[in-house]
Amino acid sequence: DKPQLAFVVNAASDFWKLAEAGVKKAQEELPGYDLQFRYPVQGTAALQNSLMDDLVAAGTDAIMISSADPKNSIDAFNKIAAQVPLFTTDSDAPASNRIAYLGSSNTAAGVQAGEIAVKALPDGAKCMGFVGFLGADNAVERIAGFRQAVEGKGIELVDVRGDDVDFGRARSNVDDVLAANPDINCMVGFYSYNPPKIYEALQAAGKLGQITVIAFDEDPITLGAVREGSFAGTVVQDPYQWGYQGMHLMAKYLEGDKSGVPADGLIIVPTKVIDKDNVDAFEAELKARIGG
Amino acid sequence: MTSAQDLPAPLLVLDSICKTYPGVVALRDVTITVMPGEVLALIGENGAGKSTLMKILGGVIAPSSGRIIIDGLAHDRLSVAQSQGAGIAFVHQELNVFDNLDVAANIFLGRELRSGPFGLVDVRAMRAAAQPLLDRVGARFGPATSVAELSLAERQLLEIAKALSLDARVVIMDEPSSSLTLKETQVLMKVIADLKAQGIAVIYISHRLGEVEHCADRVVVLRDGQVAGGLTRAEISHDAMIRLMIGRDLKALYTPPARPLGPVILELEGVRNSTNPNAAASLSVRAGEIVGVAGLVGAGRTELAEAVFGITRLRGGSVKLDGAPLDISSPRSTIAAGVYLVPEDRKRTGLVLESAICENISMADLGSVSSRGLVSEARLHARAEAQRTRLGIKTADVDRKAAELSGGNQQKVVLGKWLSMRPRMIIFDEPTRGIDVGAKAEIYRLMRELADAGVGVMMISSDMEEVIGVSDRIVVLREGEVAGALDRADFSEHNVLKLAVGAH
Amino acid sequence: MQKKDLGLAVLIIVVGFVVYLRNPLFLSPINLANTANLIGLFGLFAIGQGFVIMTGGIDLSVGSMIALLGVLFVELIGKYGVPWPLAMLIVIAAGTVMGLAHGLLITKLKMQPFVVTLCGLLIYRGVARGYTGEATAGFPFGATFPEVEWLTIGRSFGVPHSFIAMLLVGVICWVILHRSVFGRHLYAVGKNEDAARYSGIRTDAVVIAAYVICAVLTSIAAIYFAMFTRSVQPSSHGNFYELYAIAAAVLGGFSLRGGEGSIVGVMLGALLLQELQNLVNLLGIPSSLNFAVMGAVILAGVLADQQFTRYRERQRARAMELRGQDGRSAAG
Amino acid sequence: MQKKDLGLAVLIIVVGFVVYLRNPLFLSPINLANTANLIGLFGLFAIGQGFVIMTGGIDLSVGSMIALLGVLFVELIGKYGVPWPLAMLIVIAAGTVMGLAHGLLITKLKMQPFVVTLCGLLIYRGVARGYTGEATAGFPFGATFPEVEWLTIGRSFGVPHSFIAMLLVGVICWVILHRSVFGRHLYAVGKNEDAARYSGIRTDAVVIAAYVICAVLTSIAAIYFAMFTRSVQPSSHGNFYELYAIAAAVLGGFSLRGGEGSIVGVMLGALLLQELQNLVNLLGIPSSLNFAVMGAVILAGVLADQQFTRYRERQRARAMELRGQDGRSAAG
Ligand SMILES: Nc1ncnc2c1ncn2[C@@H]1O[C@H](COP(=O)(O)OP(=O)(O)OP(=O)(O)O)[C@@H](O)[C@H]1O
Ligand SMILES: Nc1ncnc2c1ncn2[C@@H]1O[C@H](COP(=O)(O)OP(=O)(O)OP(=O)(O)O)[C@@H](O)[C@H]1O
Ligand SMILES: [Mg+2]
Ligand SMILES: [Mg+2]
Repeated sequence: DKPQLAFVVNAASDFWKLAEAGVKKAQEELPGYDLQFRYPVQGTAALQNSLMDDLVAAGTDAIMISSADPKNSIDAFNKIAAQVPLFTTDSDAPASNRIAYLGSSNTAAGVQAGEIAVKALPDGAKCMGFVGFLGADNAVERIAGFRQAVEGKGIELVDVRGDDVDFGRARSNVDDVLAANPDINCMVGFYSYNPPKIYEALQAAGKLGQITVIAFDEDPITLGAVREGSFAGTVVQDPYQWGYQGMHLMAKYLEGDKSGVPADGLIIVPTKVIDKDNVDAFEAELKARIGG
Repeated sequence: MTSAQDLPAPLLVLDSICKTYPGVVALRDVTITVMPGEVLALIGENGAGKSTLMKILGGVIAPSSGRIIIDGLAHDRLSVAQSQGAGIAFVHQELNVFDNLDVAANIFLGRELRSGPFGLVDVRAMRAAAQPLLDRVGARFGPATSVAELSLAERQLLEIAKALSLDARVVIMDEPSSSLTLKETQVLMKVIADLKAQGIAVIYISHRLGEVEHCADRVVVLRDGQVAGGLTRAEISHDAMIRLMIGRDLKALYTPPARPLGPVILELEGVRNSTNPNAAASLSVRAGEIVGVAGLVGAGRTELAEAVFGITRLRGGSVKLDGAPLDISSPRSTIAAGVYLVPEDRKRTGLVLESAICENISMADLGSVSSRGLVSEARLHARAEAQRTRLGIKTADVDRKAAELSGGNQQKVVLGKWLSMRPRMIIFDEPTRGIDVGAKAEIYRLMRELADAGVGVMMISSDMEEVIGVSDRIVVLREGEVAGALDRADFSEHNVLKLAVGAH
Repeated sequence: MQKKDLGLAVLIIVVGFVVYLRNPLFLSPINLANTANLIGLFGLFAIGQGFVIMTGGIDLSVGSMIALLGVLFVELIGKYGVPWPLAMLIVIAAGTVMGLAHGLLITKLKMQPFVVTLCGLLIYRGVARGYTGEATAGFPFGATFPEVEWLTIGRSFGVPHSFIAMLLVGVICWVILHRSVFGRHLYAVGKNEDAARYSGIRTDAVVIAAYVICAVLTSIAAIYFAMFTRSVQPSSHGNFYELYAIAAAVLGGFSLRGGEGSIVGVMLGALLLQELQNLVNLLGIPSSLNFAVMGAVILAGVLADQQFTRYRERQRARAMELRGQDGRSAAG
Repeated sequence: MQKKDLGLAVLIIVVGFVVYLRNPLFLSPINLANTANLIGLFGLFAIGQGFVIMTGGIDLSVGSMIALLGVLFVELIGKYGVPWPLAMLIVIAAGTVMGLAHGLLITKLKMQPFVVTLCGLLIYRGVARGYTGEATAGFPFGATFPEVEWLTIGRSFGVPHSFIAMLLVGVICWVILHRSVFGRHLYAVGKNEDAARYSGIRTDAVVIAAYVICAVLTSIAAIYFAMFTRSVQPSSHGNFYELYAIAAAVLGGFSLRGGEGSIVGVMLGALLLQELQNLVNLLGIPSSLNFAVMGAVILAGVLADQQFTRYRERQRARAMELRGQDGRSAAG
């Protein structure tokens, strides 16, 4: 049997479709391996950890995981790491026995978003944030990064509204803020689906362009809005590379080639700011990857 | 089959009907003919199969074999719609009324009057059409009344009114009078006579043989799922019917007390209830006597019994047992004191129908068949078997569900529950509702035995024959008040009724 | 309007007034319109749920149906370019089939409604997730469907069309439930199915019809939701919506034992739930407390309503008593 | 073991055998131990749910209780350094209070169980989220609690202690439900509450006890879950677990109308659900289809069981009929 490599993500989301494309690409180049891309039934650490248990039991040889709750999954990670090589992606658990982390820094991404805001709002502003899970690590880090970057620049992130990844609520949260807080002149969408909901709500209220929007990730609506000039910009990670490089990394590691793992165990794939100037090039690249 | 050529063609024939349930053969080769315009009484002991046979005719259940011939057309089975379509109306033994709808909606359920372009329900027309039907059965409630507010007897009147509303050629009445008092029963007799006069046939099932004697043209007797015989108008008599039903003669109902009256056991002083909050009832029951409680429908007898038993709150007055105040805060406390109630509605409050017979018998006293909180199956069964033998409960075994028993046998299970404990005072609310004569006599004998053993016995009954035949003293309630009491010497239907109706 | 509905209406007004005092923007046209839109969306399938609850059943599958049918609708018009009227027909037909399946399994195979629709909840969501491979089904940027959008997210005189749709559906359903023969039969079946059968009612047909009505209204709601969110994430879209629908019905006076409830009630129930959601955002209460506020108000509301009903009954009894005494003294 | 349970056991074995054929690792000790652990965790509160369903009620709040009590436990021992036995007592006491509250609202204030526990679902989760401010409650790095860990996630001879705990609880509950006076009263109340009251059973006390038992078992499960995940994310921890519990009970032969069911049944139900989850992962079926597989198997299982029972009854009836005819011909 071929060795099996698994990529386990934290929840179902379009974002991971890109990583899946990267994994597919890697599969073409790694015919000697059987690559799997797994979604958990729900986005909880408990389910992810038992999914990993089952994968190991079913004979998987190496796992790369984006944990929903890495800080508190150290023991579960160590249990897995004792049996097969374990890598983290998206969010790290440096205290565990994982081999390496491959991904971007959410704090850095937050800072980049803050910088977009500073550039677009030289006169200061009152911002409202929107996110799926307020308590999730990536949300906490992005929010912190954003706050750090706008500190002392007259820009204030007044509040962040959570919606539990319910798109209906994501939309009505924006509607309600538009109704209840007329002083808000800047909005930040922290999860990939938040900016499109902001876009739709602003469009319905006829306020496109009046409120500065800073986005995360590369939803087609987000990119469209950036191109149109309705959004100031978006910060994108590169999940395609996580999937692509991650699989190669694990395959090499299993073959005994450990050169891909740096001393500090951190392989950072930098996040990029996409604005009106580079959006077309970026979108073309995306299309090529998913199409291919 | 039928010999007479000169008779008109039969309206319907139930031909060689068989019906088996898991564990029971309910009907075996039963053949019955019904002529237009006749009143056919169907009688038999509990569990003889009367209701089952009628349910087959009403399309509610399918026979295992046999044919139903209507107007010369044979069917293997009927649906409810077919049955109604053939002009068969059915007053069910179990009340099938809907307490979330009003009276008129109940009467016309399934055959609503419509109006308007969309065929919507015409509430006004239905209420108007319902009123004469209610008048015919002597109901004192209007068509717009919510059924939730009706008493059991009133619901029975409603069921009869509903059957009248069908344009029927045959009306089946399965114990229509079981909750009715004399006055309503008289109205019912008149209704039957009217139907007959219009050429409508009536199949009348009752355990009140007086009624049967009064109204039937012909009697068919079922015993153990088979036809035991028939009686023509001329042959109908109490004794003849009883002989066919149970295969022997029956002694007189009344047995005098075997001992002189003892001290007062239960004493009610100015008891007030919420339905008639201004009326206070006072009465007492002494050791050795059977106190009958009579009254019209809705006189407040059930309410009184339930209040004494701790089900509903009293609004005033006091209840004493053996001279000491009785704790009536809950059934649990009254049961602990030895005061038991055999409730009026055994399906709802008397039995857990889905539980086994043996479970039901020990339901109120599991403590005594268990040790350290764990139930002993052996003792549970022994206790049930003892009651089954003592009361003659007809069942294959005591592990069967109570739901599978006939009405009379169900009532015996309720009695078995209390008799297996230590009664000090038992209140029987309509104890023989829907029970055959054989079982009735048994129950009367049991009541007398209890009274003779010094247990207080109070019997609420709407069956005049029973009240007069069994009691040592009759207390009549009217609108929650004691209208008067009669001693044995003054017993007569006339006197009871006079008190019940009020001397206006 | 029944008395029970009146109590709910009072609660809604009281809550609304309190919110208004703390933030007058609550009654601003824009906020009212936003909330009305959501009331419309949720009201649509809550009414459907009402029919099922009336039979003494329950439909747990509505959230998953909204996800699956939402995916279907978005894919049909967005990806396959099916004309929108046809797409709507297909979605509603698919919903009808599901409702029919529920009804048949429950009546003909005598399965418990809870079990059947729990399986529906699992299967429909599973299919939606499997079909899309966990990807979000959405329209490309800039895609517009003027007619569908007018129908679903459009507004006339500031009133969202989803709200109008709910009112229309509400009126039709009111007539069906409270004035038609079918409605009577539904009440009867919900109260006592056996007895209804003895009365010659085709109880199975009535129950099946209730599930079909619920499914049809849910599929309409699915279209509205899909157009509102403009994209459907199959793993989270519509999660827990069955609980909203049931809560709306129960708040609106439906009994889960069947045979009780009114259309006005369930619409008011849906209204109250959305008012509560809106309140959290308007008063700037942390979103994390959203659930707690909603739970507390439902509990308090149902409790208050019940206590009030009891109090009124006691008052009535006392009044009767007094009248009785008068009557007596006059007679004496 | 009742006949109904036997059918379920057969289904479990058949499914297991099929999975084993496709992937022999299914029966590897490590996989069995992992699955047994999950069965233990879910079984614990599914048994509790069984008691509530027996009364004809339902407890929708268990998932949220597991989240709230999990947060409480983690904070108590992790943050406040409360000794673990005391922390467990506090958690179980808190659970008892919740169960008592449910029971009292349902019996004394006559509220519907669905409503009360739906509010519980909302409120408990809301409180958990509000209290933590949406942050995950977890232990500091390197914190160990050897005794608690041994009790909860430890193994003896390869058997997870959570599984052993469930078996123990199962045995105790079996005695309570099937052998004790309280158990009989529970069945009676579930089948006909009025008749039970007329027999002097303190029906209110019985119902309250059922909700308390459910809440206590759920709080024990909450501790096990918290130690298993070692952290509690208040917005998602325990989501939908009430549906698992109810599904396990229903699969195990409980009727939501009350008065029917067995402890062995609900444990087998919990087992089957976990077997299905495991199967999806082991056979490499896309996780997105997990729900669909689970739904399909529950549906098929319940259906097959029902059809089989009916078939057997018909056989019995036929046998009787034949005997009846024999009797007749002999007599004739
Ligand atoms: N659903 C059922 N399942 C099993 N047995 C049944 C069922 N219904 C009736 N039986 C049995 O069929 C027999 C006939 O019952 P039926 O109700 O017809 O008697 P009945 O003559 O109407 O008695 P009663 O005067 O007590 O009403 C009884 O032995 C009864 O136990
Ligand atoms: N559920 C109920 N709701 C409202 N009123 C009721 C209810 N049950 C009974 N009543 C009313 O209470 C009064 C007393 O009824 P109760 O049942 O005690 O009378 P009863 O003498 O036992 O007569 P019967 O049992 O023959 O109807 C009647 O007026 C009746 O209409
Ligand atoms: Mg009968
Ligand atoms: Mg009475």
